[in-house]
Amino acid sequence: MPVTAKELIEILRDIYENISANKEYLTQLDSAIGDADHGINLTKGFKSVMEKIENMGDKDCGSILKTVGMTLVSTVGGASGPLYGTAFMRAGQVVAQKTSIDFEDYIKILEAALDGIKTRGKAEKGEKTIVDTLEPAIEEIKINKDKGKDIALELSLKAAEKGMEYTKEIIAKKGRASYLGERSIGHQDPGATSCYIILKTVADKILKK
Amino acid sequence: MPVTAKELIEILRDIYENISANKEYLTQLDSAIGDADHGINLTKGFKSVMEKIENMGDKDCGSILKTVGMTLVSTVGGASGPLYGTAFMRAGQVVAQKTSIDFEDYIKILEAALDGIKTRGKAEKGEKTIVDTLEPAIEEIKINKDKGKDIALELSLKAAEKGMEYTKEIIAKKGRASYLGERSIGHQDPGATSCYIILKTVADKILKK
Amino acid sequence: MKKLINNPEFVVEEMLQGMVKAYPQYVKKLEGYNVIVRKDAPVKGKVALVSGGGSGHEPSHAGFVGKGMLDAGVAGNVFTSPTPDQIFEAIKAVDGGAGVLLIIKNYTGDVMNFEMAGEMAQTEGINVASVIVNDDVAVENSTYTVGRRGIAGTVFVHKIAGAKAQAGGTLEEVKAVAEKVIKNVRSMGMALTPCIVPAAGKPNFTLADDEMEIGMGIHGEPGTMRTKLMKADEVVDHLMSKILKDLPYNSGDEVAVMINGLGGTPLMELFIMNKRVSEILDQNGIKVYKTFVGEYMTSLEMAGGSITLLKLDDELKELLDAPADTPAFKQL
Amino acid sequence: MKKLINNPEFVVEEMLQGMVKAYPQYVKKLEGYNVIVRKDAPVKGKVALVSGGGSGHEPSHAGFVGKGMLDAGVAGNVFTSPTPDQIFEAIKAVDGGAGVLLIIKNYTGDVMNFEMAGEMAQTEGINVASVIVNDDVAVENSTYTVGRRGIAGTVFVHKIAGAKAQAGGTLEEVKAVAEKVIKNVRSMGMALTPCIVPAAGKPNFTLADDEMEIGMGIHGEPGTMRTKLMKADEVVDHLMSKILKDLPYNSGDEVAVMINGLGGTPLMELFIMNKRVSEILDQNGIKVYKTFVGEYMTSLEMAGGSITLLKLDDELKELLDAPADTPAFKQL
Ligand SMILES: Nc1ncnc2c1ncn2[C@@H]1O[C@H](COP(=O)(O)OP(=O)(O)O)[C@@H](O)[C@H]1O
Ligand SMILES: Nc1ncnc2c1ncn2[C@@H]1O[C@H](COP(=O)(O)OP(=O)(O)O)[C@@H](O)[C@H]1O
Ligand SMILES: [Mg+2]
Ligand SMILES: [Mg+2]
Ligand SMILES: [Mg+2]
Ligand SMILES: [Mg+2]
Repeated sequence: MPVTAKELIEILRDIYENISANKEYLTQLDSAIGDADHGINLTKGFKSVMEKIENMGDKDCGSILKTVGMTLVSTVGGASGPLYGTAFMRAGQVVAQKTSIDFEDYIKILEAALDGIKTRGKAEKGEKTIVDTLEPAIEEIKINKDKGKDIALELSLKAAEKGMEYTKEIIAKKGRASYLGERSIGHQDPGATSCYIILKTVADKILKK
Repeated sequence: MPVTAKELIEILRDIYENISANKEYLTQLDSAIGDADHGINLTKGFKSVMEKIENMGDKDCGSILKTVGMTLVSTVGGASGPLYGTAFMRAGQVVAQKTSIDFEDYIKILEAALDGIKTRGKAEKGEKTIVDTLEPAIEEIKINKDKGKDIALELSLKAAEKGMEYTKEIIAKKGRASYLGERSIGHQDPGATSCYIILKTVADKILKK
Repeated sequence: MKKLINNPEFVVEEMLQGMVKAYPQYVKKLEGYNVIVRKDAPVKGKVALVSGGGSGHEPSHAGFVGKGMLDAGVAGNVFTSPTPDQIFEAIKAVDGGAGVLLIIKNYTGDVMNFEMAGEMAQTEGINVASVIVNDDVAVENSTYTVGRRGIAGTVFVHKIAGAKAQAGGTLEEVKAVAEKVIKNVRSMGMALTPCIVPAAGKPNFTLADDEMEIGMGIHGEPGTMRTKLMKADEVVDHLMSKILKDLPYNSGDEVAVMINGLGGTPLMELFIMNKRVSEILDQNGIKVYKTFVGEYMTSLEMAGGSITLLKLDDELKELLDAPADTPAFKQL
Repeated sequence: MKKLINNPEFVVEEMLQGMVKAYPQYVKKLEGYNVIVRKDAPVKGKVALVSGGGSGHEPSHAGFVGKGMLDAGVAGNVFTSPTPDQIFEAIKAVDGGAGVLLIIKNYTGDVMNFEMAGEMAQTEGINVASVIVNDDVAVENSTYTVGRRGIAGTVFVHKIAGAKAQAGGTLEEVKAVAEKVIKNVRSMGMALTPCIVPAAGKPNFTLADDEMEIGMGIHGEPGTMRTKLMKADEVVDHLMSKILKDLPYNSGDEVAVMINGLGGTPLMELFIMNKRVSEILDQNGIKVYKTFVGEYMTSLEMAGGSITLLKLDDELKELLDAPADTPAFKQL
């Protein structure tokens, strides 16, 4: 770190590729407790994102992230479109005008994203959603940030993974899966999973630097 | 001969039983080139007929046959209802007020029935219908009537059977089967078959006397 | 057989009861008969219109009973023509003294049963006329056969003759305009799946998973060809080519279009069909005056649809546009 | 997959094009958006109504665009909520200065996308309000969950709020009456077969030949129970028992009834359902004010249906009876 605008675009390309590589997997998770479109919708969304930001290397990070958010909102649809879209738009506000993102920025970005998702979706931890991955990740990164970015990132990612896996054990209270009630137990949440994929992609890239 | 009103009712009961015994067969013939209801519809019709005429033994033959016709018309439906219904109503007119039917009457009955069917259905011989059984039967009974009723009836029945079997070889020009065009070839006509069953039932009874 | 029914034997009776319960503002049922008539029948001095046929084609025909369309709909058993006594009762119930027009789809059974009913009514002094609808171009017409089947185009006859009667037309005039519609209306359909007659309990024909039948009739009568599944545009191209050249419809003509679903086809697919229909008409210089998309003449739950074109003149346009208020066809 | 389509990717676009070609007298399409608006939009001084959701529920919602009902219908991909930009365009296109009411079915995706669009419109100075329809009693309501789904009852909201707007009601008044409908409307459905989302190419769930699912949602969401096939009367008894006790509806109440087909169910079966519904209401001393039988909120070609009851007062009756002229809902 810091991450330049060009590097940010590379990270976003990695996100697109990893989501795309997990398209079937995410869709399959969604077919168990939703409507079998999560991987399809997100892949479509991040593909559009790449088309929009490809040549934004000379723009500030705020503009890039805002474009990501707006593109997701207008292409993904369903529940995850507005949620991830809001998350990225809020992230963009945090680094408005900035040409690079440092570690402190990154933590603020995560916080703004979570805040956006919770405001939009009104979900709390433990309701089997994206929040179950993102919130523990943020808690852990904040607790450990004095240990250095690498350790903090690794611990954060572990917490995210644990949160994602915990969604198997709980009843869905938000989103389409909530209609299943008890029957949602035993299935991992697709949104919690895609969120982990995104966080891991970012961490991998930053850790390599 | 002559056939009394009571005997006429017995003949009609035999017709009901023979049609009923051939219900599946007639329906199956209709399923190949029609809508698979001929045996079902006729059985239903003659069953209602029996309920209506059971106690008409003290009535004249004309009234009985007219009741048969009207009952068939109002219960069979489809194409064969009006056709057989008209045939029996016309037959009733031939023997109006009469308490018995002799051989000359029977020939007139057949002629009136055929005329009724042809007027109603506008079919000619060779169009794969009831007419293909009934018309040859009448021609033959008339040609041979001087040889005595037994011989005439037997020759007539043979002609009816031949006519029925000939329907396998021709294209339907009337009724539902006509939509099949060439594809109707190779299938025996259900109406021609039910007509043969009826003629045979009558002949069997008269010959036994 | 997956159906929301109670007993295959009583589907028609129960359906009619449910219909009368739904639409008491429009219709009533003749006690003891499977006949639905206008609530205010007989309408004095108005020519009355009676149609009907086998059940399973809902909303045809009882759904079109009401102001500006039919006075009575007679419901036979599923896919079986109603008997003359039922039709006769309908005629008697709706005759308002100005005569009764029977609108008959061209099937041997229907024609004979309606004709007999007409004769019965004539002997009681009711003035009866009839027309026979034969709009299905899938069946080759010839003087030697029974001719074409009557399908969805029948609904245009109901609408236009109904408007003429409502406007005070005489029996002769109403019959004449009905015949004008018949002369100018052509249809053709296709099916993706069969349907199940409740009493039979099994499909009335079979189609493989990758097959469809072009030109199929509304009782599953065979069509002109059985083919591999085609795209909607290809299907429409084929149906339209048959329809357009039959009348024929020419550049400069104005038409009413009906895209009719057979029961199991989603509205989405009917609209996709209509997109192509409108393109083809456009290419041929034929102007669309009005379009109707929906279920008008169905075959129980059969998947598929039909296209109907009615060539219009000023008289037909005016009558087509006249208001109608029936359960299944409303026009303000 | 047996469908009359061309390309699964373009079904929504082609459907909307076919729809606009069919009904130019009612609607137009916003160029570049999957949005259908009233032909005369924006109607100056009238509160505008915008609804929408995933496609596949036709005629919902674009079929209800017209005088006395909606001003715009926004069509997402099949079973997928439309995105905020689409909804935002709809809002801008129909705002006649008196504000816009968003009628949203209660699905997380719909709620969030419509809310975002509403916020976008607010920042442009358009007065936007919204209501959320949640009539499906199959889903247990609880403060901890997202609550009930919105299904066919939504159409009553369109009708009644639409009549209020047409009559000159303010945004507040239109919203208030929409909420009154929502408070008084309850529905529940069931399915005999699944449906196939074109892009997926295979059924969205499976049901054995002798199984049905009670309480199923309009996207195939699970219901309250999966059972062996039951008779129509038994199915209706079960749905009605859930619906009646939920509000509850009491003796002396007057209701509007909607028997809604899911797409693959013949009208015959819907009428058979209505027969039983009317019997049950009768037994409970509940008066049927008006009944609607047909396809209003479908699930592509899914076989099944839903029952909706709306408890009426004088205001709701008057608005329900007001004229409406849209492709799929007409009232004289
Ligand atoms: N209110 C909410 N807050 C946070 N996440 C949510 C909420 N509702 C749903 N989600 C997430 O969205 C995911 C489903 O996304 P997606 O399949 O794209 O949308 P849809 O359910 O509309 O098809 C769920 O797995 C869940 O993680
Ligand atoms: N115009 C006609 N004249 C004589 N017989 C006819 C005519 N049309 C049909 N039929 C006879 O009716 C039979 C079919 O009867 P049925 O199955 O009861 O009626 P539908 O075809 O209405 O179901 C045919 O096999 C044929 O013999
Ligand atoms: Mg999903
Ligand atoms: Mg038959
Ligand atoms: Mg028949
Ligand atoms: Mg979805």
